[in-house]
Amino acid sequence: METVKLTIDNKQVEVPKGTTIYKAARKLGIDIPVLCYMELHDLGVENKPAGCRICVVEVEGRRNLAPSCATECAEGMVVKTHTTRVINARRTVMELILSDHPKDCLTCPKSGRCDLQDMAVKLGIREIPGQEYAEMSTYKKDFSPSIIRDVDKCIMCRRCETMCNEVQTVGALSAVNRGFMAVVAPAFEQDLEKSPCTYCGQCVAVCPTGALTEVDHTTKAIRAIADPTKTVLVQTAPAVRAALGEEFGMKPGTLVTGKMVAALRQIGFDYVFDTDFAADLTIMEEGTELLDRLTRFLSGDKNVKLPILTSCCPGWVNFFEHNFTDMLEVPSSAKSPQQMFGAIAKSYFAEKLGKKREDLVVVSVMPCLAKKYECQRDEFKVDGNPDVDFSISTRELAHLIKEFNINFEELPDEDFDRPLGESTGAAVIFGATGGVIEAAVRTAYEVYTGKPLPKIDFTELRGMEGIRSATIDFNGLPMNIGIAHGLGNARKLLEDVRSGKANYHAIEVMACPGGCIGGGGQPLHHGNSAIIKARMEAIYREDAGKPIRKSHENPYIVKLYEEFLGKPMSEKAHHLLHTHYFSKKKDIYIK
Amino acid sequence: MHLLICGGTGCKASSSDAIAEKLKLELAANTLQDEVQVILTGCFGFCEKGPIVKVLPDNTFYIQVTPEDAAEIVKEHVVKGRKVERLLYVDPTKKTTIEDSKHMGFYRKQMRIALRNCGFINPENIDEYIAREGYQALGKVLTEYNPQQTIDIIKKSGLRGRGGGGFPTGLKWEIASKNPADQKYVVCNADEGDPGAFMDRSILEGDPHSVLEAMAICGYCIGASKGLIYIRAEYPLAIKRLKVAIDQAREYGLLGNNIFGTEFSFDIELRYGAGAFVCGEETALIHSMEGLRGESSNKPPYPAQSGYLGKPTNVNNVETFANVPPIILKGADWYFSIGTEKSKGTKVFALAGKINNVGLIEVPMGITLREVIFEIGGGIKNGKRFKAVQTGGPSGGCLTEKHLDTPIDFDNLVAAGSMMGSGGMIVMDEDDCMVSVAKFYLDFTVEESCGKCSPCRIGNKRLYELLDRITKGEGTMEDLERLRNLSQVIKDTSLCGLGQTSPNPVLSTLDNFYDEYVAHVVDKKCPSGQCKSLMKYIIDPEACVGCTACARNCPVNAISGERKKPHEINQSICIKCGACMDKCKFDAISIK
Amino acid sequence: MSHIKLELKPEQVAKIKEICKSFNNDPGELINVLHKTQETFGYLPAEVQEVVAVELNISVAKVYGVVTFYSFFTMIPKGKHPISICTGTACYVRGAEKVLDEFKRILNVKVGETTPDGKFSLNCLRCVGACGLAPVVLIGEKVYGRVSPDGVKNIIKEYEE
Amino acid sequence: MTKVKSLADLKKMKETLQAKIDLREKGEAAENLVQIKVAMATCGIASGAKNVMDFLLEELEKRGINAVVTQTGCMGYCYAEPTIEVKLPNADPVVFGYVDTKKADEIIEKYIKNGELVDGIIPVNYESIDNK
Repeated sequence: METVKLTIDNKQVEVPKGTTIYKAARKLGIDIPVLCYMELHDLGVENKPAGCRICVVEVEGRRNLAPSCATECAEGMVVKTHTTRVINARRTVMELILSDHPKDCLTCPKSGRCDLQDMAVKLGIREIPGQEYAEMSTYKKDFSPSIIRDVDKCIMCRRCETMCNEVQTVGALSAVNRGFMAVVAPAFEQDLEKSPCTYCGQCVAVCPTGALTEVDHTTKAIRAIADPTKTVLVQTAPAVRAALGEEFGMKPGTLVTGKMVAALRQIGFDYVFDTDFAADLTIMEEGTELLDRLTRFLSGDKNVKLPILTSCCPGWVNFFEHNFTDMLEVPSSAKSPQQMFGAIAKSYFAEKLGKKREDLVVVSVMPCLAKKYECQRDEFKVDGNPDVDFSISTRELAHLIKEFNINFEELPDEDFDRPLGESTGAAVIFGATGGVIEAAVRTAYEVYTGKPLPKIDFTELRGMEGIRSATIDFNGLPMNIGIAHGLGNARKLLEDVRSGKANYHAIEVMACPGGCIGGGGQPLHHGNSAIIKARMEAIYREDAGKPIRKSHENPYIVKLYEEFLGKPMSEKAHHLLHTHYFSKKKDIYIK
Repeated sequence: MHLLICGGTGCKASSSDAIAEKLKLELAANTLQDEVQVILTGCFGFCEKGPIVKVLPDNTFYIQVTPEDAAEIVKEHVVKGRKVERLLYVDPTKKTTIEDSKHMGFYRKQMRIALRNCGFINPENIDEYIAREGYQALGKVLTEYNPQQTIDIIKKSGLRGRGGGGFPTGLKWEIASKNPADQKYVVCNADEGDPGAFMDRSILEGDPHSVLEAMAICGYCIGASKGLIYIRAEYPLAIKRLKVAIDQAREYGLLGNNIFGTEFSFDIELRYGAGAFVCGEETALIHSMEGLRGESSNKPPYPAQSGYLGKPTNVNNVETFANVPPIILKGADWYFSIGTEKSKGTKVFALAGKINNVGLIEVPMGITLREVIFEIGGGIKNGKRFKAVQTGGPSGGCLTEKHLDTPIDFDNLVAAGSMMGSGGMIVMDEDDCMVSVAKFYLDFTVEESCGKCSPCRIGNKRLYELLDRITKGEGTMEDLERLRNLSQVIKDTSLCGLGQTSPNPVLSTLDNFYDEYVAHVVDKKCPSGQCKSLMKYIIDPEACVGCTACARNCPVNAISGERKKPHEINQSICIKCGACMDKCKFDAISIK
Repeated sequence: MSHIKLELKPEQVAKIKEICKSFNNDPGELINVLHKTQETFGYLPAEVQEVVAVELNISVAKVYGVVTFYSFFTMIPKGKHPISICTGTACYVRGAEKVLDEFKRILNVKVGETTPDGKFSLNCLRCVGACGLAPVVLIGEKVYGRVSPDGVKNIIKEYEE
Repeated sequence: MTKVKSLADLKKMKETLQAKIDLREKGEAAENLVQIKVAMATCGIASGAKNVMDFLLEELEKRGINAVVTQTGCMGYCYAEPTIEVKLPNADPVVFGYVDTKKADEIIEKYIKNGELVDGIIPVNYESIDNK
């Protein structure tokens, strides 16, 4: 490999050709501050518009300062990262950015986790000269079901635009306007709700300021808990337990299932249940649907649609409702685990408690922001009462735990309540890309072949590759399986399916890179894939440690079918656990 | 016989009218009024030695003529055919008198290379271009030189980019030629956005083929078969003429496949700008051509490495291209002999503002501002005092009296705190407030900043706000310091040329007109009387006769007073519209 | 910029599709497509942008991003007689601002607005390259040179029936 | 029109074209013709060059003057637009500024018919590269 030698702050360093000054400096332990720059190494995405100009450095022989994030090292280059000129420029630029940024830090939802705030601290900004007569660029605030856009706080780092367009190919956001009023916004600066936004929340996950935040559901949850007439149930998604600890300073990949359950009890939820239970249920329904379609297909039924697509990711559902409206029959009609849980909780469990569904409040803890939108969909309501009332993100739960003066680290491990808290290893792995399909295969294989699995771990379905495929031998029937995570990858895969280029029996799609563990509601990972990988390992660790690892073997699931649903895809199951999809394409052609 | 008298403003001010009258009288006295006509003409561009009288048909050129000389000119020259020696121009170097204006080197300050065909040929007829050796340069390089030899000619000629930066054109071509690719592009930057500059428009409207020919030559040099002209949508006539020219060139086989029977193929398409100054910056221009927002991006990679659609792309501006065919035909040495040590050839300037001869001029590099403004430009309008000349548009700076004798070239202008820019030259007189001028440019930059990088997006806005405060009398001395620091940081940290130069109007006015800033800040006065907030209309009680005209015309009823008694203006109500002063017949109202 | 409610007629949609097709539905031609579309409709309302986005297979946010970047594109219908005041430097130093003020005063609109009767819209533009005639005003295609504030009233009068 | 196939073609073409342009379409020797160029760039047109050109075409025809009127680009004298260049047989070209139809009429009557100069001449003040 060709290398170049250069000097940074009087230290020599040799780096591969093409390395930026910023990275070369890091190699020397020199941390040049960056703001707009973001590298998502494993996604192959680098956001370096070189726009904020915070990372500027002095390069000998160059007329002006160079942005270290975007300037490549050259042989013999002499770089200085902290001359008076650099420090003055960096501070002045920071003052400029802050002069057009609201100063309501105390009440800002990003306070304490804000890159801009951290930068102001690092650069020692004490005052903004001339603030009293500096005009600020102001915009309309946008409240969508999942995401709040407070664009006054946008600093044009363009990270969200990169996520929304390059990674997710959603195209809800773009830089708009010019000059001082330039900002990132949906078309016509309308609300996200009128845009093709899927609420995947990846924009929120990378926003360095309070410009993009999640809609708060904690206040509503607390009110419900305080209401003596309500019985409040909480369900927690698999990915939450693998990441929540990070908010309390624990190492990424620390499993905090037991502490989380204990904390939720302390907060005051009447029943602490597990979405994993519903994940097992999802496998029963989705797996049965897969086998049903497969058998019909093999027997020559021309009306059957294959491949079957998983439908437990609400961001993904929103995505195909916007972009693949010709293929609405292809995804599984099974509801997501969150919604299956709600439907069972407010029917089966309500009956058991002898309560009316109106008296039950179901709160979900999700790694996801799209779940906030999902639980508000009209199809998931009975006479206006939603199956799931509120959905709080992992980050919000952490907040709540802190607000309730709970010393999380010191908590003893506790178990979920029953019956809706019992789950298998198959459900746990829903949290990672490839997990849903692996769980489905574990069940479908045994049901289809009538034989026990020779091995439970399908490592060929795991990993971080954006699009993966594998063929599983179903006793002579080669099952072609496709997996995509990140909506951009999903689009590619689906387009191949649409054009007939790809031939799959089943496809799993997760909207967020890495799957739910990398969800838009998780503790911010700043694109550090080591964190995602650690969470993924934790998920598979939990799976491996579970006594039961196949959904159809979950005794409470078996009992649920016996007592209540009959069998998978029965009429009752259909009514409660399945849904249908709508086209969200804008139709503007009619007068 | 004709006697031509310069009727330019400069000469008029020194009584050329009277000379004309006197000449007519003298002619009548000799009953020659029917044979000899006295004609007032436009400016001869030699105002320094005015008034000028030229005698036709023998081209005799008299300088510094006074009305008293009329009799002698008629008696000696007209009647007897003897030239009036003492009025002839003496060549300062050779100390000999020069009679024929055609031999006066100094008189022809201008030299037309880029504009060689403008105003000569019908731009919509390719035949006229061919008749003036059009496309011969292209034919010559295709049949006689290889690409590198051609590049060497351009390099040797010393031609530098005329779009503003002054990058050596030959070198630029060479870099693009050395980056291998299956497809490369030649782009002509015709997004002339500097307010007050119209050189490129004139070339495209007057001589479109010269640009097409040069683009093809460039295509041959770098190995591109496609050319694109990025042109402002605000130039409909130029677009029309380019389209006609492209069609004609295709019809003649001068664009298309196998030009001049060689292997070389080249064709050109138009791309339209849509009103964004920043698209004059080459990376922004390329993004705009790709159908994107015209935001600039970090260099490197340079367009020569990765440009339009990611392919090596060479971008030159219109005027640069227009210089290429003559260089090929007349040789690098010829071009190299014109201009200064580091800036070769000529430069087209659009002279505008408070100058008599607003127009398009082409002068050799090294000419002084004084020659341009006072000789070619005919001096300042209405006999006012010269204050400053702004070069380089919003990226340039204001030069003053002390720079008048600086030879104009790329490096001298930068050293003086301005830049060549694309060639706009706006002349300002004593009535122009330099703080307001700086504010005007910043207003422009604020509107035209693409918004991608923070120093340009926010910093220019803050500069504008500071200047606005100063023009309103709200500025402090600290603000002046902030202006300077902010300007330097914006220059130092901005992403592209727009932000890197946008503070130039502020810095150059701060450097050259600091006192004027101080007057606004400390004395709360605008010395040029331009800043409304700092003006006060005052009625002189001595002169006011109490006619009530002012009071009746005041739109805000700020004037009070009894009939036939002196009136008074209530300063807290006055909006400084000036209506009272216009209406006062007794000159009783003045601005303080 | 606010959302403008305007539904399109099928023939209008067909027209937009035709324009896009004439540029091979190439997203790289977006700016040319928008030029042509604005030429046809006079402005670029949201619905038009939606159709263009679908036809060129790009997000409507991107289309809007481009429309709002370039000052030539507008989402507000122009008046019957669009008035453009050149505020280039040459015009500025020769008093364009006062001319602009006078237009604003007489028409009682701000820059970028259209009079309530839809007759006049007022805009600024940067240099038409007719600096010799500064200050310059354009009404439609017609160029008025050396305009003085006093002359504004008469210019407007020409367009009042 | 035949395509230009080689440099020799082009050079030949240049010679014939030059002659042809001198002759103009009327097939007469250039010396006998009045040649008028009207500067028709944006600024010229904006100040009324089109009217002047139409006027000249019409009036010269009406008044029986054998002349060729063509358009050309900007001559550079923007302050004096519209500008026209008149070349009488056997004379140097003369540029007139501020030409409206009234002035054009005067130019026809005085200069073109009688060779009398009229006010508003713009002296040519540049060197063209052809002389070099």
